[in-house]
Amino acid sequence: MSYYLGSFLLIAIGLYTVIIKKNLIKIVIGLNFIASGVNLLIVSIGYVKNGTAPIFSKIGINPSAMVDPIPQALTLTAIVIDASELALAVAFVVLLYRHYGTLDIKKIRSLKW
Amino acid sequence: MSILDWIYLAIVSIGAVLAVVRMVKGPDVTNRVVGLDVFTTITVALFVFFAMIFDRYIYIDVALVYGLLAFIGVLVIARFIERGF
Amino acid sequence: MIYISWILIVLMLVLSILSIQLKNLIAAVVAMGAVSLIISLLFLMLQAPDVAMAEASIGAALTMIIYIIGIRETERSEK
Amino acid sequence: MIRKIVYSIFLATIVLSLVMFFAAFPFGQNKMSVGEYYLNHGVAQTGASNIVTSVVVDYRGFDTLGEVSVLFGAAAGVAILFFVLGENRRKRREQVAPNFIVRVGSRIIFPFILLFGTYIFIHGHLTPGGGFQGGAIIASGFLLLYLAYPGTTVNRSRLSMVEGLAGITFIVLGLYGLLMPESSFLYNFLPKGELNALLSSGILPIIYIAIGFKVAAEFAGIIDDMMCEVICRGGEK
Repeated sequence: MSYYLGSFLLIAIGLYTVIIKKNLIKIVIGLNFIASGVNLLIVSIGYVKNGTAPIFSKIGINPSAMVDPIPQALTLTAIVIDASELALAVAFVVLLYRHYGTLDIKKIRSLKW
Repeated sequence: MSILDWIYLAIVSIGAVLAVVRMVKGPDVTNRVVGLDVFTTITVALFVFFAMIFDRYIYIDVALVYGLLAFIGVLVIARFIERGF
Repeated sequence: MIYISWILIVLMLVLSILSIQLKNLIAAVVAMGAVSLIISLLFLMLQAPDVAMAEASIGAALTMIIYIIGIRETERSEK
Repeated sequence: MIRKIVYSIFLATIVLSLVMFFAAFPFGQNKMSVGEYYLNHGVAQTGASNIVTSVVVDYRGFDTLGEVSVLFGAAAGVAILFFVLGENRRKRREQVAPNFIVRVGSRIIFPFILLFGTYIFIHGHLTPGGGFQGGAIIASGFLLLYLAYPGTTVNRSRLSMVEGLAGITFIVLGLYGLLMPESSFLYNFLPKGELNALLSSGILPIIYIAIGFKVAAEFAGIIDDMMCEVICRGGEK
């Protein structure tokens, strides 16, 4: 239960950052928080009480006492993709800074709203 | 979990909380970086502890990853602060 | 075990709020590294060692260097 | 001020709807039936003792191929943004050389990081870990080299050759499965072996090793683009 609540609040904090903050690097940090919160939520859906990891490395381990492997497999690749697209986002931020000379999205003319 | 495990867990949790307090309070970046370093070391101990109480010793690989790589993150910020790269 | 998960989640939320409120961007990145560390611990407590190892190996050094290079090329603090 | 209040109400609505939605999925109860099936039959069908590996590489192997392509796209995007669109006219800042401890310590620990990354992706079907994690660890080792010896550069043509060979290995192994009697992409045609042995579970370790090389090469390329942008190549232009 605590995991659900923590991941909801982490997603909310990330959304707050993306909406309210003006600094572009802070916005990228907020996107990273949203991704982490969603990963935590998906893994915690697959948890089974008193379960163990889905690895048959020990003798006499029971498949019914294992957690669900599919959410883990989904998040495993999602984390690596997050890191690479974070690099892409930072590259965009650097180019925007070189073009406009500022990180404030209020001052970047075409992103004004 | 025996009583000894609970004592161990309490001591490690107090250490983690104190490191986070330093990261929240720390007036400068360098204080926060030292807080992160201490927190990483404590967390490696927590990883090994979880491997012990869950009775799956293959979890220790995760602690090895942090023990081998965590100093690189601190080194990045330290080199940046001293105008390294 | 439920107590330690509550402690870790409260620490995670405190560090994430700290990370978005700090004016100095390098300090914000340091706090974000600590959030990634705690999330990796939570993955291990949810019995997902593969995901915990992915988060550890990505979050320990790679995200840190990407953000720091972004800050190096731009500005060090949020005005 | 009014903006903050409006967005706070919006966020509260989102969190509330998430809470109401996830009240239908109680924490720590039963699994989905697909996961149940994979847990019961995964060892017999793929021969890997780590079920997460068999889901990532075998059952959902086609998704992993797409995901590796996304990774390639992101790495290529970083390179394009920095080298084609970017203007390389930033001046060099003054640098402080790394001290003795950092240089010698990184020279000692760098082979161990490479060894550990290799261990992680070779044993991907037995222990936690695999190609993605091992590749990230190896890329972190290259990052350490960049930090300790400024001016280091990796051979980009060799890097792209490693990356291409790894991708070709993945696709050729997948296409070879189409020639088998049960023709399907990524059909596991090698013998399964016995459980918990290093040479077991057919083509899974080979594919994970290929993924490890590919991820390591791509992250090393991203780091090379970002670290080396001015120092190594800025003068040439």
